[in-house]
Amino acid sequence: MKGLLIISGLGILAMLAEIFKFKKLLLPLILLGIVAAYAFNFMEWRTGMSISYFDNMIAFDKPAIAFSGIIIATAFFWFILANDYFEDDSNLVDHFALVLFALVGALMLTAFKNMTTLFLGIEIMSIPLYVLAASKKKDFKSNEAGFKYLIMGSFASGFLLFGIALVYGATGSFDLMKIRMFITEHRDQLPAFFNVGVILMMAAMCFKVSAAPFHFWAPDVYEGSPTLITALMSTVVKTAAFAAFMRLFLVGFGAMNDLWAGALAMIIALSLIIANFSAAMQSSVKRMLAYSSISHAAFMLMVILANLRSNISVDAIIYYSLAYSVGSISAFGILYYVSKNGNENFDAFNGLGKRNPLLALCMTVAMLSLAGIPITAGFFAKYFVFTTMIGTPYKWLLILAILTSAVGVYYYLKVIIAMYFNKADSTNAVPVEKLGSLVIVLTTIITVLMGIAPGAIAGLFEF
Amino acid sequence: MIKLTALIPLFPLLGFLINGFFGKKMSKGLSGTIASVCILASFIVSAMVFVDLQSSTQKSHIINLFSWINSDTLTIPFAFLVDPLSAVFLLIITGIGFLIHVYSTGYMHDDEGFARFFTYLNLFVFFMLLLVLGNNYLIMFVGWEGVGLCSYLLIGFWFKNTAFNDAARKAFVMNRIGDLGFLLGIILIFVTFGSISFNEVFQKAGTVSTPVITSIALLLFIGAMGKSAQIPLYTWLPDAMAGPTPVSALIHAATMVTAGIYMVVRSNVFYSISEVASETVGVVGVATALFAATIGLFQNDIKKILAYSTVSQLGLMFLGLGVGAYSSAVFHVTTHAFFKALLFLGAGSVIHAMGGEQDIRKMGGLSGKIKITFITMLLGTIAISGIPPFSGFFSKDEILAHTYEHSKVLWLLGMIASMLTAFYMFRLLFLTFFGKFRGTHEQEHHLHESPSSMTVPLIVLAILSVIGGALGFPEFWHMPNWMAHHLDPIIVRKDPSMLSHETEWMLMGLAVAGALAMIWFTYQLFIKNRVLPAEKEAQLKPWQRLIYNKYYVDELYDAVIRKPLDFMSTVFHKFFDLQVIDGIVNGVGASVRMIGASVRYFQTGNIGFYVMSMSMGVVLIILLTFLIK
Amino acid sequence: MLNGISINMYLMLSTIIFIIGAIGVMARRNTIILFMCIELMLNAVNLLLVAFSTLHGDASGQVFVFFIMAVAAAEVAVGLAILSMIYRNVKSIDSDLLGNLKN
Amino acid sequence: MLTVLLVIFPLLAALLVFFTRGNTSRNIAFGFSLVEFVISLVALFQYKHNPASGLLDCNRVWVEALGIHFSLGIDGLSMLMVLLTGFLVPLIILTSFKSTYTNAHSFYGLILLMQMALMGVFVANDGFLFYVFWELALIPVYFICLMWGGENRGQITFKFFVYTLFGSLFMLIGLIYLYNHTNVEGLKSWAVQDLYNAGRSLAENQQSAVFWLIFIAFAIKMPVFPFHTWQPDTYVNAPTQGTMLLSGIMLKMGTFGLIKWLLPVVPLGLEKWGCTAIVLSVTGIIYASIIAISQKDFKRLIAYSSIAHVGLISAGIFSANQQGLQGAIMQMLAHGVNVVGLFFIADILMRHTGTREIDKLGGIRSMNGNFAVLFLIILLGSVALPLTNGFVGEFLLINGVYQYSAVIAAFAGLTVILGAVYMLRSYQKIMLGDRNDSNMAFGPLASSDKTVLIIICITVIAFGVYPKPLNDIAEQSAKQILMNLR
Amino acid sequence: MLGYTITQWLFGILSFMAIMFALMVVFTRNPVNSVLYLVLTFFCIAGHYLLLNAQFLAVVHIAVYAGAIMVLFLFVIMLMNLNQDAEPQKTVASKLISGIIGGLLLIVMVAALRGTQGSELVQTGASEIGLVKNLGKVLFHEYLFPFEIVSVLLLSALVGAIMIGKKEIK
Repeated sequence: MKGLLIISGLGILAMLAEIFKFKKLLLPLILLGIVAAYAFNFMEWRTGMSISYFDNMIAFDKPAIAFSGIIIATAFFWFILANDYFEDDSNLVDHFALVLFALVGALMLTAFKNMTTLFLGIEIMSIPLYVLAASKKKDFKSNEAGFKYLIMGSFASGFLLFGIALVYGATGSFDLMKIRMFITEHRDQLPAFFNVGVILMMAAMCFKVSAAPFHFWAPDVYEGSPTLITALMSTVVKTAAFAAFMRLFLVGFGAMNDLWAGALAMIIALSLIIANFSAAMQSSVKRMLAYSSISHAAFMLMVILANLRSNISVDAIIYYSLAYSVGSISAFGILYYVSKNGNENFDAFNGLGKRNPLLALCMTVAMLSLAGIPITAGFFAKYFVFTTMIGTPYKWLLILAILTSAVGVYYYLKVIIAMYFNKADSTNAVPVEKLGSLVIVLTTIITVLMGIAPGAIAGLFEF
Repeated sequence: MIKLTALIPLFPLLGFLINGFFGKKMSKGLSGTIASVCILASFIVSAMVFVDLQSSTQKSHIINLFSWINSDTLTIPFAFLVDPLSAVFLLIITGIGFLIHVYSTGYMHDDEGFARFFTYLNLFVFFMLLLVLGNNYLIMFVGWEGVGLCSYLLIGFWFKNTAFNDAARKAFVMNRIGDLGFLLGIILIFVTFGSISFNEVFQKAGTVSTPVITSIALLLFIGAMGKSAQIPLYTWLPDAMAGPTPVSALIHAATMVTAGIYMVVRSNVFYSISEVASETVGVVGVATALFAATIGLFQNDIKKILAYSTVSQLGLMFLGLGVGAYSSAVFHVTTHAFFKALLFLGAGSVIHAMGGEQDIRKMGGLSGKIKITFITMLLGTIAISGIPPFSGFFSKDEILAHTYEHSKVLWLLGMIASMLTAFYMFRLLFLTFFGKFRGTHEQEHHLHESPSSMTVPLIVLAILSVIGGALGFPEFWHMPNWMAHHLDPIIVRKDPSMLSHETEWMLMGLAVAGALAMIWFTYQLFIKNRVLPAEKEAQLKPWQRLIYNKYYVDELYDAVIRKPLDFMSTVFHKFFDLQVIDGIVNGVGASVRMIGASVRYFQTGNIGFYVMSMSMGVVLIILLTFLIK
Repeated sequence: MLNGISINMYLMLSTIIFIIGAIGVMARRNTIILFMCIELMLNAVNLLLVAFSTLHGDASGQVFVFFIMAVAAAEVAVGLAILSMIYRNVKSIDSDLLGNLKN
Repeated sequence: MLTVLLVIFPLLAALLVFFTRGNTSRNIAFGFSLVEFVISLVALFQYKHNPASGLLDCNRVWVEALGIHFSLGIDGLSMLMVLLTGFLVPLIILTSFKSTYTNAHSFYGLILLMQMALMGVFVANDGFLFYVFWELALIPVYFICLMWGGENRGQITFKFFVYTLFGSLFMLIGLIYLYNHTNVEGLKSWAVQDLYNAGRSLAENQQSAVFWLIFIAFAIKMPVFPFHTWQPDTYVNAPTQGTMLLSGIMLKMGTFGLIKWLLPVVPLGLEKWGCTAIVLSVTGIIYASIIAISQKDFKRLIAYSSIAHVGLISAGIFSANQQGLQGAIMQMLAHGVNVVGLFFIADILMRHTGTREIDKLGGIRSMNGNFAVLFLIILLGSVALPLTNGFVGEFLLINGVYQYSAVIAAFAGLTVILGAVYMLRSYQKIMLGDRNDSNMAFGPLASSDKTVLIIICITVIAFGVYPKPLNDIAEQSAKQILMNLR
Repeated sequence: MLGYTITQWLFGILSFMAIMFALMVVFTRNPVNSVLYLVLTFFCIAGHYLLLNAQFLAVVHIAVYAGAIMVLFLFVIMLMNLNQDAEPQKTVASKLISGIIGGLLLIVMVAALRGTQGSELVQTGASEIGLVKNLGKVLFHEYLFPFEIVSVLLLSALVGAIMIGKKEIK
């Protein structure tokens, strides 16, 4: 909770920076603030009991803290990456403010206990992102991205709200716990429109985590937005959305799983197929990563699906989102440096093995991790998913997952092949700014560490 | 002394190693001497072993060297077995081997691969000794394949000549076909008896059902077919004449090709139990004998003729085995080793004299020029044609007698075969040594007798092939049939000849008469009215042409086996592998692209469409969850 | 003074309006109208919420409506800003022009 | 402890090598690999004399929550495999002395990494650990092929990578499935023995499922017909050392896996599907041998021949009897050595004459007799002539298969003939006859090349004449495996 | 009248008008007109609020939507002077499809909603819940946190709008 307050405070501070002229100081301050937030977060973790605030509007229990920990850490890395991105930009502070506000929304999503906070969290997270996506004013792609995101986002939240309304109508409350209780008590005399409500909310959440068939915005928006914003979307936003999804459907509607599990399975299957197969066709790395993020979403959804039976999968999904966030932060970071000249296609990576071996190595690790190959974090992530899935009746999904992830290997390898095999058209080295490379190396190391000693993370959470 | 048996193969191995590693650096004389001396040494040792064996009452001695392959119940020691049979073969191999080594020192003298030649030759002797010494089938198999290898190396000795290499390869592969049969036989033996060492197996042989024994015997016989060039695996032997003549003499006449006979005699237990098997052996044998003999009639290459005669003689031996005349077969092996080696070496000497010419149409009237060769070869020819009292007569007669007793038909065929032998051998003799010289001039005044290193072995062999018959006089002459007695311990089923003396005499008479008739006929043909073999194939009558072309068997095999194999290979590779299987694999990749493309198509970029599909998604989900159930 | 309107009526009504809004978003090209249609959808939701809150006699439904309004306002503000930016760049607000990012 | 050293040492060595440059890295790598070989010899000594000593085993917790242990151990089978790896890697490095590679340091580093992974695969006693090493082994060789391979290495190595990875994912599922059925006083466990028990506790149809899940992975790795199509291209395109690693050692991962991780796990599945597997393998033997006959490129020919050999091995394994298993183990060793030798010969030909086209070559024997002899010996080893190392294995294998079914054995035996056909044919065309183009020269061998070839030839003959030392171990481990099967 | 209470009459009429105007919003070509129709729809909905005893909400509704948001819309439209009918339309086909999909959605949802205990009447008893006092209590008591956090939302909207809107400073 303190973390959340600190971050929102930082947002305000950022806006003051313009006025009181301490732009230069801003980034260090923000980083400090984030570290502080993380520290508080961690303390709350140590104290262990889950405290709920404002009669149960929001409560930081262990999963919430874990997720927000991931989000804050990612944000930390993101800001370091971002430091040279905006330095020429006049709207530095606005950007930072918006990102911080978005973070506030994300943190709310990890901890909401009430439909209100869910809804507000989503909007607080999204609206700044609409703007950020469109933030390259002169770049029409960026405009389009922002606009698409906005329109479809609001459309989706329309469905979300309708769902909330129906659920409210059926249960007479917005409070997650009350709803859960109500469901468990009068399971049989629930009106039919309650189910509709649940389904509509699932659709909306699927939109947020960009699962097919609600994924259409993702590739376009990811491609159109500035690279770093894309990085933000694919890490922070996704993690938050998943935290929300999990909380909503496992805590809120967990008792109703027979209602939505089947549909979710279908959604997962569709996402796996669409994402991997179209990713295989992309020529732009950024877009490829967008599709890959969809397929990873499908994997995480699998955990939610499986969670109905097994218990270890809460840390499974946390581990997964951590692995994914770390991996894609470094991937996008590298992409950001490689595509400085505006070329975001695979051939931008040609001969990177020679031009900048360090970047190439890190990218390799990132790709292997995303592809789920030992000894990287991604492998254990996939492994957890498999272990959780194998007990469920959805074994066919497992097989599908394997088939598609073989396809996945295909497009991740394309990058590696480009780096080590293809001749570079321009032999000039890729300049990397110090802090940036620091982040990339750090994330790489974390990826490998998580692959070697997953216990360090996986063992952490006992719920 | 018997304990020293291990030395017998050791000496040739030693020679092999010495020549192999230092042959290039040594002078030809030295390396030749070393090689010959090694063989001589092992000949002496085997002679001593032989004597010991004679004197000792115990007839089979096992010398264990080390345990070779163990797999729990299957234990294969590297062990030797000395018993009358192996003793005989030891003597033949080392003895004739030694003579041929000596001969080769002269014959190969101008060849730059001199050392290499003796290396191979020693290696061959080593493996041959392993073959006959082995105490179990697998050691025998080791020697078996080893000699195959050496024959491969020696046939392709002049490795620059592609035809020779092809011949060598053919020999090896055909042998391998046989070897597979042999190997499976061995395995079956193991599976049946739980062991593969001779004594145990033969003791248990009685306890096993006949069909199994039959299959064992047949599988083994396949091996024999390959090695001893029986139908259908005989075609490699004539081609094998590509090798240097001493090789033909040693490997492809005296020793290696008789390995099949050795093996059958060794496992005579099986054959005497299984009627079917022994019948097969006999029939195949006689068929080969006739077939090869007929081919021999029209050959013009001096070595080819001898080769076919070898095939047919081997056929005769198998006939003998088939009718259960094991000792006679071994007897014939021995005598055949004498005179066939003699003939080959003689032929070699002729070729030597003719400066490499092998076509008998280009020879003639050599009798005057190269006397020793002529006389020795004459003796050899008489011996092989079965004229008493030469060695060939006795061995052949013994076989035929047993055959007669066994079945008249086989006897008749065998008879014909041996008469044909007489014909083509004398044809060879007459065309080569009589009449007037038909070669070129430089050949004519190049003619000269070979050096003593070559002639001495000829003489020795000639003597042997004259008196060799003494090893086995017919019983009814009331003289000791030494061979029969000697091999007595290892042969289970003995059927003392039931024939009355009259019949025996009659058979002998017939045989001799037939042979003489043939000789007379040949004499008429080639000496009196100087008929010469046709220069060109075109002049032959169709049936002659058929025979002249060896019944087109090679072509047949080519069409039935080699070409289809190559064809299949190409088809499998080009079509099946690259198109079908790999096609499927790549097809997966292609389908990925296809699906990708089609899925991609939905990403139109149009907001309206996106929204539509989202709503459609909602519709579907709701349908899925409610209206379905 | 008033009584007796079954909740189903309100359900139907708001559903209908909601879907009209949705159809509008699908069917129109003028981006401003897209926004308006979304507003329509939100209003349908509001109506439903109010109806339910009266049904349950619980004010929180109506409170929620305030938040929806706030959010709607915010969205519209941002949306129109982006829209005007787009208009500045391409002198048009035709949604079908926004189709460069695809496949 | 010793086992850990076996695994860790190459890793450290690799890291060290990455920081060197040029020839030094080559020499250092060679030195390290020799040390590793010595270590494996020490392990052998330990195994022979006091196997009970804890030196050979190691068991530390890796991931507590998931029951994953870092547990290594050496039994007879893995001992032999370790020995093979330890013996081959120095040779392989030595073969590269005459060919220069760009970024040598990463090249040799990767080779050592590869060795680490291979060692791990062979000594892992924990299902999960096994899988991890299994995947790890893929990465270095992938890069070796990708960065130093031939013409269109791009998509070929790619195909190889995806294909094998695809297979191993199935294996992962199979293993996890087993893992979920383990129950050691209430806890799940990855320990090999527990997995065995879990597998045996399954019903037949479950076992069949697991059988296929796991078999696919190994079948692709070995490769068994019809999963083999990645192999020839990969072998041809990879750099020689890569090919040697692939064919000499990595291939054995598959067969090793069959023996240790498939047979004992699903006895019922084996009963049900073993026959199918054998038929596939034997089909592979004949199919590959026939294809090999018409190959133009010598390297490709060897590739196909290796498919044939592996087919025989797996057939022997699935026949699941003493002779079959023991033969398989022996043949794994022999094939490892011989195939490395053959590929090296292909490499030498390439270096001296600039081509591997069988038809373009010829008459080399007249130019370099020693080379011809060495070549011949290795060739004889690979056609399994008695008194060469190839024979022991092949005899036992055919023997084992025969006990399973005489007919199948007869077909499997065709390898004896066909092998001779294509091998001798290629030998004749390459070495014998007269040279095709007169200007083709074939100088004397470099000393390093000669050393390698001679060492290989010595092993070929030595272990053909006196296989006992290895054979005893193989016999023991085969017995143990059978014990596990019952 | 006709067995319907006045309320029901009002409800019927308001609903009818609301739906009509909503349709007009979607189907009129001229943006300005559809804005106006939208305003009318809002009025109808406000009427519904009144009907439901949500007086305060009704007022706020008019104020915010009709007063603020719609004016904003109009403002933008005028800014871009789009008030002509000749604006590009979607093809008939796509309109048709969207209609169909909308129809499907309607059918499905209605079908799904049908199963409700139909005759459950909207309680009119606690008529004071819609009053400011009451709402205020709820809002500042239970919903304090959302209320506060909305400020962040509005703030970010503000910042965003400005950032997007303002000219690049060269």
